[in-house]
Amino acid sequence: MTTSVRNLGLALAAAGALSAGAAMAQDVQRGGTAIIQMKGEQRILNPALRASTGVYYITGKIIEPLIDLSYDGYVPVLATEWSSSEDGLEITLKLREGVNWHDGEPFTCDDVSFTAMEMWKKLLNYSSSLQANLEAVDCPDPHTAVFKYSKPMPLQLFVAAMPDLGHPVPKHLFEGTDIMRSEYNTAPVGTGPFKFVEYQRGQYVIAERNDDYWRGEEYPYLDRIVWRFIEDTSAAAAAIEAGEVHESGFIGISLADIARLRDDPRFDVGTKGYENNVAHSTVEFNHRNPILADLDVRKAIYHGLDIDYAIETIMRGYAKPGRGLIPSTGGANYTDDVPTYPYDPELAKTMLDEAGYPVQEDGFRFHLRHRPAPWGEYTQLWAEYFRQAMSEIDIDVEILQNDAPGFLAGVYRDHDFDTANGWHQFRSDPAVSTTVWLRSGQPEGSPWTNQFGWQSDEVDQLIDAAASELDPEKRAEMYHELQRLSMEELPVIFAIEHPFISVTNKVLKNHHNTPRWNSSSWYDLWIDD
Amino acid sequence: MSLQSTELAPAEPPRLVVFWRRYSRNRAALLGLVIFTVVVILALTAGIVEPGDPLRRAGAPLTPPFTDWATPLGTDQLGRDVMSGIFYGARISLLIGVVATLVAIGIGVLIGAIAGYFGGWVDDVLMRVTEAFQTIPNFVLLLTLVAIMGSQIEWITVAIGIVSWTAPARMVRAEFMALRGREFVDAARNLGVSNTSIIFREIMPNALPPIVVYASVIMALAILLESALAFLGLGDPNYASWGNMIGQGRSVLRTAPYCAVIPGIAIVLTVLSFSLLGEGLNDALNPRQKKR
Amino acid sequence: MSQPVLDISGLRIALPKGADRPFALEDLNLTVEPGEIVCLVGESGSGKSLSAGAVMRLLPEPHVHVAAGSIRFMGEDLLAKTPRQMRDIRGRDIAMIFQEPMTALNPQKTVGWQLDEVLRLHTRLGRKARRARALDMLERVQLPDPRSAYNAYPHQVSGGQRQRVMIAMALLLSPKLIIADEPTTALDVTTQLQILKLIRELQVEEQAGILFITHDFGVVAEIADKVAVLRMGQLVEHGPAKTVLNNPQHPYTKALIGAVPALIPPPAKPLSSAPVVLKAEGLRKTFAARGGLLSGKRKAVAAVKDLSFTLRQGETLGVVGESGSGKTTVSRIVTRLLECDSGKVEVDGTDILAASPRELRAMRKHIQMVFQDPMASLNPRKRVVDLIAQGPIVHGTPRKKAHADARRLLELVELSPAAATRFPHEFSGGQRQRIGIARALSMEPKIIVADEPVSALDVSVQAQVLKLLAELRDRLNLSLLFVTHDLRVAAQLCDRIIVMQNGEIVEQGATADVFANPQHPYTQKLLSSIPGRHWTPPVLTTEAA
Amino acid sequence: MKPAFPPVLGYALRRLLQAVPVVLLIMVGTFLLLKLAPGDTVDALVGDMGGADAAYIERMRAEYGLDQPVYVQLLTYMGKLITFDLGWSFVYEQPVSAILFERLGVTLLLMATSLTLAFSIGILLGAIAARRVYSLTDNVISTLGLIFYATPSFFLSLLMIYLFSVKLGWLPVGGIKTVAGFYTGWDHYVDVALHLVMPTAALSLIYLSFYLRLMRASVLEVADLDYVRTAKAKGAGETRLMVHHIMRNALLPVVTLLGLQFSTVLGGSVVVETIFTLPGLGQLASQSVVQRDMNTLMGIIFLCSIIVVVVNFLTDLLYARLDSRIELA
Repeated sequence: MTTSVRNLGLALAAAGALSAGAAMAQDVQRGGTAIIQMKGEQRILNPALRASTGVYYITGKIIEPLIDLSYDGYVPVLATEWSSSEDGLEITLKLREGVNWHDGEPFTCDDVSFTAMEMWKKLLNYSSSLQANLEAVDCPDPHTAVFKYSKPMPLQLFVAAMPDLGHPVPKHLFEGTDIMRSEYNTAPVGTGPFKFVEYQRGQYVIAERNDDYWRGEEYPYLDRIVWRFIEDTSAAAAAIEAGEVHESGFIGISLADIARLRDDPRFDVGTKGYENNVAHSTVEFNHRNPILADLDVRKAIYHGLDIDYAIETIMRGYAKPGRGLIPSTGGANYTDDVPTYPYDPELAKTMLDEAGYPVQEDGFRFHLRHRPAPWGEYTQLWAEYFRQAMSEIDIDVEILQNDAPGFLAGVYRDHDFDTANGWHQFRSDPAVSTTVWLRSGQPEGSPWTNQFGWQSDEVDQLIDAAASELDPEKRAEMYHELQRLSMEELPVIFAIEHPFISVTNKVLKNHHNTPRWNSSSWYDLWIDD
Repeated sequence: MSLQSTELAPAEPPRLVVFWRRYSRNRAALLGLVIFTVVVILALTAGIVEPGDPLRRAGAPLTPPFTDWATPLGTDQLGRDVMSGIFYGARISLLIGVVATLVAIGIGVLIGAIAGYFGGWVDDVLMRVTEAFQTIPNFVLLLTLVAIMGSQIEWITVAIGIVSWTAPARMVRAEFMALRGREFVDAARNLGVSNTSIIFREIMPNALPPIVVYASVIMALAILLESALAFLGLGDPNYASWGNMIGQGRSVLRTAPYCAVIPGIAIVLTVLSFSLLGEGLNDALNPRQKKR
Repeated sequence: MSQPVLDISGLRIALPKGADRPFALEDLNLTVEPGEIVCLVGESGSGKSLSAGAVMRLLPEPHVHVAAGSIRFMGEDLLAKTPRQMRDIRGRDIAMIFQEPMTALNPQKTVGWQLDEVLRLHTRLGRKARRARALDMLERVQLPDPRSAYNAYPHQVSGGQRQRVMIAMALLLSPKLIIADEPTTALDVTTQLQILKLIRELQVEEQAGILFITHDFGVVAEIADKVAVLRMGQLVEHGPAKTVLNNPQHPYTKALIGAVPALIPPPAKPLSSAPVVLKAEGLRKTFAARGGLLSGKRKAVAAVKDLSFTLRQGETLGVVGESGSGKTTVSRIVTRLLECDSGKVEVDGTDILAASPRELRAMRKHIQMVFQDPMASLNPRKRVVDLIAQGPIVHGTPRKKAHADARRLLELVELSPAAATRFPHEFSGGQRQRIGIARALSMEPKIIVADEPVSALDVSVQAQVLKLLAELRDRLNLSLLFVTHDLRVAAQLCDRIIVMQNGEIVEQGATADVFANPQHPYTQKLLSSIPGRHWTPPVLTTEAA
Repeated sequence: MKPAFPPVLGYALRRLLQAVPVVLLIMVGTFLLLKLAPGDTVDALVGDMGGADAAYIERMRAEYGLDQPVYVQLLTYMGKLITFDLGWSFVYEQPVSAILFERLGVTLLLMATSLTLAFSIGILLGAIAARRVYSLTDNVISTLGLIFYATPSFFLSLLMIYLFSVKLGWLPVGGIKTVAGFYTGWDHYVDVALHLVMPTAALSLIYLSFYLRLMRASVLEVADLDYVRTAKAKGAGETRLMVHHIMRNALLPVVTLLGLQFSTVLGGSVVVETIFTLPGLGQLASQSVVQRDMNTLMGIIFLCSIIVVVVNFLTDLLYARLDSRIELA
């Protein structure tokens, strides 16, 4: 029945043992508390309801996914094997045996089935479109789960989605209750190396060692993890310097402080461990504005942006120029064979002149109302740089500052903007992340989707076809084509590709050793006091 | 006193002269006036001394002060000239200070005057409204107003005015309640002067001195409120305001402290000058309060 | 011969730069013998209060300070004492009684506490002994219920009783010298007499010397042994009371005494045939005390109960009474500055109380008012010409004409037209009251309601303003409703008077009749309380008149 | 006629009745105001979780009742409020009352320490300055007062964090307690106290300057009053004048200001709590605005109104206690 079985379990178990062995060689210290700074606070601690790195940052240690991603590829966690039927309508998972929830109940296929049907399909953002065609999850035995789809589901896509969108939660705690209001949404119960202890809103979350962890008694090494919510970046930088916290992830402190701490021997500063969490800083256009609907204007604007300067001053060098909707960490789906628009303000001016937008009496060619996303320092600076750069090519930009709901409503619901900027994260596979930026027909009000009034049949067809294409090579080609189109048509400028940055106190060992480390379970993290 | 009660005493010097004499007796107030004048000059000459957009790229990012004469006070993260920001920021701070104060005093005077003059149920209703505004923490209300209308400078200014009018309203009301019983008001009523005229022509000029003094307090608070908003990232990014500069400068506080400290000092000095100005005005306008 | 209690010689008190004169007092020589009451008399600004401050060493130094001279108390130089020694002397050997009993007592402490403080500061008595002594003293000043007064706060006792408390506090340690700074000025006439009597009695018992500061020659006649008259910081005359009062030598003293109105009313005018211009009928006004935030509900106070009177053309009707009698309420009701509960006020046959706002504005022309406080009744932010012209302008007179009329009115009230462009604070009290009168006249009214128009003025100025009012009344055939607490003033000006007590008229009639033969006991009491009623000021010719 | 119960109770009842319309006005006003805001809590939530599809968004809106007309929402809310039900926070997925209860302690602690400090030090320095008016002491104190007044609290906070936490390492950067410290008993109190030092200083200095300046003016004014002259004439010394005659009367306007400013202090705690990550109402309020968490924000404002009403009542009591002329009834 199954034709393409990829059993990586054995090899990766060996790899795990190897890395563990390496760690042992460094005299692993047991015990201790790791303290982590978080800038934002996700108040729902249920990864099956909220797909967000801010959630995984905490729950990754408590609730494990079926499949995780390592530098060596996808590795089994709660699922040990995965395979797909030829027609792509059925995906079968083998589940790990002998795993218990933190409350002592065994983990079985019923949990996977319940979570998939009740949460992944119905309630989980992003996942609900991914699993839209999921019809049932059958449990032929307690440790086998069969996902049944009404349309073909590429295994590659399924597996790529699982680290983020594949967290099962215990059925026995949720069944028959109002899932959205379950107390376990804020007091998570999972199978992970750490057990939830306490969540003080606005302050901290504490999790402690799970003595009954399935990887064996020696794991985890830490006794406890504490996440502290420190919104103020200066205070956070001070806290990490004062040794009050050990790690600050996802650019939790200002880039100036990151650049400063880079030279401090007490800290590891870098982008390692974020390969799966790459984002694009964007410039978004409202194509309903006839000026911006003109492709030459958009190209001129691109030429007017000194991306390298912005990377150096704003991102402190931790970034590279964007090349369309797929970042360079996108694997086979990525190509750098695309058109580019180097910084050339004179060219930009000429292009604008030719497009019919000469400088007017007031000294400007035209005026733009720009909405910056209020996501913190570098997004703000990027907006202000955009304003600077545009004024150099005689375009006046008025920045309309708003808070998050105001921004989201203004851009994605009311379309009350000319240009906007923000950043958008790439999640392993374009089909579950960036294609929504280009696909037309997105319902009004969905944030981070194509609300730009831009439409291309060719792009739409490519996106749909790629999403259900089972052959990885063909899929990759389609995405290369999409990437080219996105750089040619410039519906959105994917200006800067940047990973996130962590500042880690060197007392932490074994940190940032997977491509989505901050979301992972940290079973092998230890602290050298 | 002379027995001849019809002889006139020698004429007094013009009011302005008397005002200035009283004002200049307070040396701190003179200092306040000097600082204030400097701020005004900064604001007025911004376009001459520092032509061009203060938000433009003026040099290499994070140039320290006193190293490059094109940008004497250095540049910030985006290469914007700090000195230019101080000049143009003075404009914004004064604008916000003055307009927000006018809004606050305008609303406050209107409501306070009506409540204080008419009393009774009018007073009751208006005072309940005032209490309601006073009960909501003003900064929370300000955040809400800015969240609703966005961070345009015009709106921030008006919003600051809206959250600051209760104190002047209470003050005007108290003045009116005291003054409406004064004989000169009765005298005016006895002459058949209308209520509107009594409120605005008879009582108002007498109620104004303490309000003028308090205006300096509101102005200072308005500048502090704007800077706090900007610090929380809710300022208007289209203008170089000192609050914005501090808000953005704090992320480089450790490496380039001048980015936040220079505008910080500008705010402290400006607020200080308003405060000293207020004390001087108080001495000059309400001389009886200070005998020693 | 015993030595004087107080011996001031060559005292000179310097004023700060920029004051109207360099010295508040110059070369003051004054002695107070034991058992003697020396009255220091002068008008406002004469420096009489500062001399008291100098004796107590409580001048607002360093701006105002003793520049020369000596002050000897029982032979000892007070100016040479250390602050510590002075503290011991104050309250024990020299005590002081102030003008305003309301503000001179700490509002936050009980009467008993404040008496006790004196004893605590200057004696070593135990708590019980101090209390007994204080209660005893309260009894001596004839407080009706010493025990409850002891535990009361100052605001809980009446004005007269507060002054008794002050006196008790001053006499507690039997000081040798008492300085009384206008101790009865703020009191009603009947209370004033009681307090003066009390001071006299206690002083006889204690044989203390009293330096009594006052502006009122009636009070001087009532109480003084010796009189010293101050003018602009200079002692112009002093001597035994009788001599100075009846045979003053210095022109200033003469002028002052000449300005004291005699208690002889003018002969009644035959007015019964003149038309009635103002007729009040059944006026009632109750102040329903509104529950303030903190005060809670207070009892309603009936200010005026069923009041009726008439005023004829050319007549002056005096409304006389003590504070709280309702006399001021009457003046505000007839001008409709205060809404009345019921009743009618007919001006020329039209009820002003029933008039619509529009009618009222028209009627206001006929009935104008002169107010008590010449400072408070003139808007300090307006020039004199605007103040006077305001009424006519409101009623439609062109601005130019109104201003020209205003200047003419200034001449009518004997002020230079140069006054027109000045502000009210540049004038003396009497001048301001003249402006007030000019403003009232600007409307060419039939009736002028004058509410205590001279009570805030010095006696010499008072006489001039009264004279002006009388002249204008006769020249312009005005009718005057004249509200006053001062019977001497009423006697001088009014054709008829009504005497009010607790919102009711207790007696009315021609002034001469009422003064000669008061019928109601209250009227009798009022008349017998006039200070210095037994002294008739000598008729003097002064060069000032 | 003597009331059957203590007059203070009657007074309290009357104040309560007066407060009802004010609170109602605030609640309805705020509700309608918030409805004017662009975007709602669902937008904020979706923004927080990194996006969601349209059907999901629509379902959430229906779930939260945000698809109803505004007046229906208002009536529903007010109906619940009458029974003191503050509703459910969709952001925190908790009853609002539980959230507020958690946060109230920190804010009250912060405000109590700040105001106590500001008030006591303010009146002390003000009194000293007034008694030595125009001396060097007065000049130093007055200048300090002016500088405290003119320094924005966030600027001061940053400087303090830099100096005391980063450079000197004496004080913790933020939070209300050492999170993984698990201190108990006395150590716990010391720990919390250390965490409160800088926030308290940052919040209290501006108010300290207010009280200082008002107290100075007030003492100067009272010292000129007649009864102080009376006391001097009785032979009272400087200390006695100050303690028994001047202080109490001079305090009255300061107490009034204390009551009036309470809500302003609550507002000021927004910035301070944000910088020092104190889990209090101020921080919660600013986050609730950004999150469009209507119910929580309304709850905070309701709670603040109640606190302000209670505090004003208490200051009235204090005022009446200080001023014997005032009788509560």
